[in-house]
Amino acid sequence: MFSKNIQQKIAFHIFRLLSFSILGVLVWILGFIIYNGIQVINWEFITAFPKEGMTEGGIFPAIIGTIYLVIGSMMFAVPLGIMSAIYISEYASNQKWVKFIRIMTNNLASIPSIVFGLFGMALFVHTFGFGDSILAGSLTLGILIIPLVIRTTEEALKAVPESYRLGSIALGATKFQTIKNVVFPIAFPNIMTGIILSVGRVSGETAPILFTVAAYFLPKLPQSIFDQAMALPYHLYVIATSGTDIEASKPIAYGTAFVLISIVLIINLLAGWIRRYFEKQNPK
Amino acid sequence: MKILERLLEGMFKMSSAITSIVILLIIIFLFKEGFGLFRSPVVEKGYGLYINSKNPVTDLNPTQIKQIFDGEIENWNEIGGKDESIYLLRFDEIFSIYSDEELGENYQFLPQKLNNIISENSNIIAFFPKKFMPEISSPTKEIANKNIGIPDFIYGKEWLPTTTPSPLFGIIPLVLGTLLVSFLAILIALPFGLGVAIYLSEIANNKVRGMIRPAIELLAGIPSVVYGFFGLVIIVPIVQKMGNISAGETAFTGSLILAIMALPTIISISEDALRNTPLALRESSYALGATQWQTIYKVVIPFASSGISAAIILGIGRAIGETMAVLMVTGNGAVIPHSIFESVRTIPATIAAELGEAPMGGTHYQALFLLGCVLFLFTLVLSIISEIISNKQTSKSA
Amino acid sequence: MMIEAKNINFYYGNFHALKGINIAIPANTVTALIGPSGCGKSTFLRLFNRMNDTIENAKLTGECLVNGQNIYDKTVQVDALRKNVGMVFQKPNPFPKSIYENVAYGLKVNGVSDKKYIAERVEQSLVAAALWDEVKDKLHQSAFALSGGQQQRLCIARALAISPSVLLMDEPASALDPISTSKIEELIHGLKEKYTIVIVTHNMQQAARVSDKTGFFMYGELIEYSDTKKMFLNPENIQTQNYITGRFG
Amino acid sequence: MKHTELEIQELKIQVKQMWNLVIAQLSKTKIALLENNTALALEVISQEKRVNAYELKIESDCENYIALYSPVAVDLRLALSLIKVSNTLERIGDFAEGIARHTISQECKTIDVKIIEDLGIEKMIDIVLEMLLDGYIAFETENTKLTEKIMSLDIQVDELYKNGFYILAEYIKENPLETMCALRLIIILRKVERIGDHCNNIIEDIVFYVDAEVLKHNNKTSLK
Repeated sequence: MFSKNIQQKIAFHIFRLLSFSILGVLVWILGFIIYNGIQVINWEFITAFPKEGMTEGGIFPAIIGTIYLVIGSMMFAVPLGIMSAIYISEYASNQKWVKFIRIMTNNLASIPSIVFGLFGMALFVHTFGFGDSILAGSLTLGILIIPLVIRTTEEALKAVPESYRLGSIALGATKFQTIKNVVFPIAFPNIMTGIILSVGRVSGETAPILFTVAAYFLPKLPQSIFDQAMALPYHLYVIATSGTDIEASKPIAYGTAFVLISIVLIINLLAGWIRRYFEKQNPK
Repeated sequence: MKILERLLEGMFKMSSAITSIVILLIIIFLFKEGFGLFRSPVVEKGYGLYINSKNPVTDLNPTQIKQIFDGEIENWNEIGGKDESIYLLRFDEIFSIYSDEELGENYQFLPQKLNNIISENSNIIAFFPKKFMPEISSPTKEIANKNIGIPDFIYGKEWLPTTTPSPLFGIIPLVLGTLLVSFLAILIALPFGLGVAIYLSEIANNKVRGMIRPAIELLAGIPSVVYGFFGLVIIVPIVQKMGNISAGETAFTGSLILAIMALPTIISISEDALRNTPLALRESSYALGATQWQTIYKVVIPFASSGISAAIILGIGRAIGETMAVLMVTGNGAVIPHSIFESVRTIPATIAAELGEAPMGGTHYQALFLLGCVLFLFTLVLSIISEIISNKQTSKSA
Repeated sequence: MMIEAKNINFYYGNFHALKGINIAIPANTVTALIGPSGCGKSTFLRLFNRMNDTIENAKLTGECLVNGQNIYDKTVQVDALRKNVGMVFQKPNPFPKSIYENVAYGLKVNGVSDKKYIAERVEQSLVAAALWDEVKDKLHQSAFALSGGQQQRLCIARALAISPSVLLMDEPASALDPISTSKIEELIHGLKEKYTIVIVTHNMQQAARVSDKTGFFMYGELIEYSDTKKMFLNPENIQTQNYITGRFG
Repeated sequence: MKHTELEIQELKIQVKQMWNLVIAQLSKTKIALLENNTALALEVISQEKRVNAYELKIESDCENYIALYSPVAVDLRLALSLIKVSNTLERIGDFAEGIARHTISQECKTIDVKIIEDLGIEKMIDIVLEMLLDGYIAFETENTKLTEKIMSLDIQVDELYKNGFYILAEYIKENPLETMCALRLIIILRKVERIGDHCNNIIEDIVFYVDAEVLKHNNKTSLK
């Protein structure tokens, strides 16, 4: 048997190795996509329509479609999510009700995204008759990220020290004034970070849009919210697995993956930057 | 002023109810569509299976029908009939027996010709649209077209949603595929994730932590379709070469990708749990002469065990529900897997792959919704379990 | 009498936190409430700007009068009451805004929009809180840039800005170092000309130093209430004596 | 200025006022004695009540100060020495009153003026007055450099007192009829000598307050 100090050394070295191999995995994935993708990326790739059965041209409509979906889902999920979080953490006095909502929110968060796709298809596409459309897709994605928005907002609100609320109330401010003037502004950077992270989530989700909005190929940009749209993740999926000529469209797939990864990277950097910026503004 | 406050509070309350309403709606829609399956007949709507009335067989279950039409069952005695070989008559074969003139311009003679065939062949089984069988007369007998039963779904060993005359919706291969891929993924991810969590929470200095944490966040942020793409282009060929198999799209490949995807969840939740171990506990262990490592595995890990279990369960939940990456790298063979180097198909991948082709409202469509229900229940149970476990953890720390 | 309590009983659920309290506090005095932890002194203090309202299962009987009016009367608006009865908390809790915004906050939420008036009040309040000279050149910097003691004086200034007549202080110096503490005490001493101050403190010496009258609480009861000098030289009640001499328990 | 400091100042002012009063009492007593001024003596007696009142007031203020402000270090020494100083000053006041009462009694009017001169009573009272004043200055300036001077003055007073004994013994032998009055003079001498001792105590208290040193019962010559 080794002495306890040598045991410790061995164990710690293994853990260190594991941890750095995580970095390795990340570098591998990113490196692979960036290395291959950067060779494809140019102005035309970003601004042109696909050509020749997706083996040439660009991914412009997919980018636009993803932007529409992000905006649409955020317009739906952000106000609702923030308001529910405010209710849960600031107003709700009935603990049972809060508990119920929290369980529901947690469960909603754990539901697989494909189930949201099914649900969106049944409710928005068929029952509401929106058809495969940006509206149906945005609503589905919106529902998907509501739990995320609620949770991050709630955590941000919870991180605001109780003493601020007391301080404000003691000065004769009403509950809403306290939330509006003190609690929300303090929590805002964290809420913002949460929202940005959910933008990342929305722009990468494929399963929920498979049957609610995504189109394989559209010759023109969507004209209204009732039109179908192309979307980046779906585009990557189809050209990687079921394009007309998978080998020929591989560069397009690399390029699309590169754009997707860039969105994720930018969003992570942005979120980190916002966090740090506001931390510097308000030390402590 | 007062009224405004009330109004706002009401608004907030309303929106907080939204999530609950959504869950309710999800349940309603999934189950409504899904359970429609059990109200659908085994044989496709509008079609019927017909046999000679002298044949003692009265009903067949979906598997038997499928086996008959696949030629796996060739004699009636295998399914409780007389010792006669089975004569299969599909709808299109009638046109090779009779010429178009014989059948009439609008196929008005078709029902009669069918009657003739069935009465002439006592060993026949015919699959025809009901409209050509206007009356069930003496020589012809329709096999009772029961609704698809719950056991057919739960115990069915085959998933063949598009075969005629009766598709098979057995979820066992899908469930096994899902569980195999998920558990294998967790098996790979767990030692890895736990090690990293321990390193981050107990050993690493702030600089290293500041490097690895963002990496993990980034890993969590990469869209699953990108993982799928990466798996397809990189991991699949590697597995193919290593395993020396014809196709690299296997359960193992899927597990590898899922393991990477589940890592961030496992790491961050178990790290939180480890970190929550009170300083006093650690210090008292140090004070007794334990090394840091002894303290970690004798004090910190046991204390954080329920948090770590919650992490594992959430990781499984994530893996079970993951769609795109799995869809792209597991090969999607809907058969009961016998080894990890075989192609498998998971529940979410099945939904994603097939829903596009399933006609709305049909049995296939309903079956896919039912799969959605199963998935929903799986994750619901897992999330409730992890909730219970993590509640235990918080009450311990309090 | 500025503040009066008449036969106050207060319950947290089944726990009888305050038992039949009667007290009358004259205007422009400093009254210290002392007693062991959990004796109810903070609970009692918070009754007077209804900070206990949000506690579930709490029950109050008896009358709390401020300026002769029962503040638990249905006609009393809580926000208006809190404007008149300011409060300073144990830990300095400035909002993460600028110094100026902190002091102006109470005015703004109470509907004051005249910029000039706000600026005047901010200056007056900071002067009254003996902070003006230290911060006048950095009014628009974050309040967190101030030291703990300065932050607490800022919180006092914030409370003063809305011109309360009563100032409740819940252990205002317990989180501060001795120098900051003595500055706060000086401030309290100076403020009593204009305000009626009730201060809860764990520190008996502090109570002795700053107050004119002292109330001693134990187990939810007001054991003794008299002039501070008398309390500390010759307390009437043996329990008070045991507590202030440290023989308690 | 902080309000704790204000409290201290208030205390000090009261003590100084008392001090001044006692000095005035002693000066008046001296004049009344030497000039046989009954009116002045009566004034001294009536003023004695004020001295007593000062003592009570200072004592209770010091008690409050200690109770409320829990002073430590120099503040504590000040409060403690002020209580003692006010006690001592009151005693000095008592002696002055005693001397004044002697003046009023008028029984010894016939005594030879010369003997009073021989005894040096005036000089003795002047010395104790100087001691009292020096003590006051020491307190006022919080400076103890006068300590040695005060102590040596006390020795002078003691010398004069001892001398006075012999002179009076001679005097009684020569004028047996005046024995009664001579004995009274002894008492006056004794009182003045006690005042000197008390002044000594005061400076000791001040040294305790300012330098935190205890001089009491030390060998006085060992000082510095």
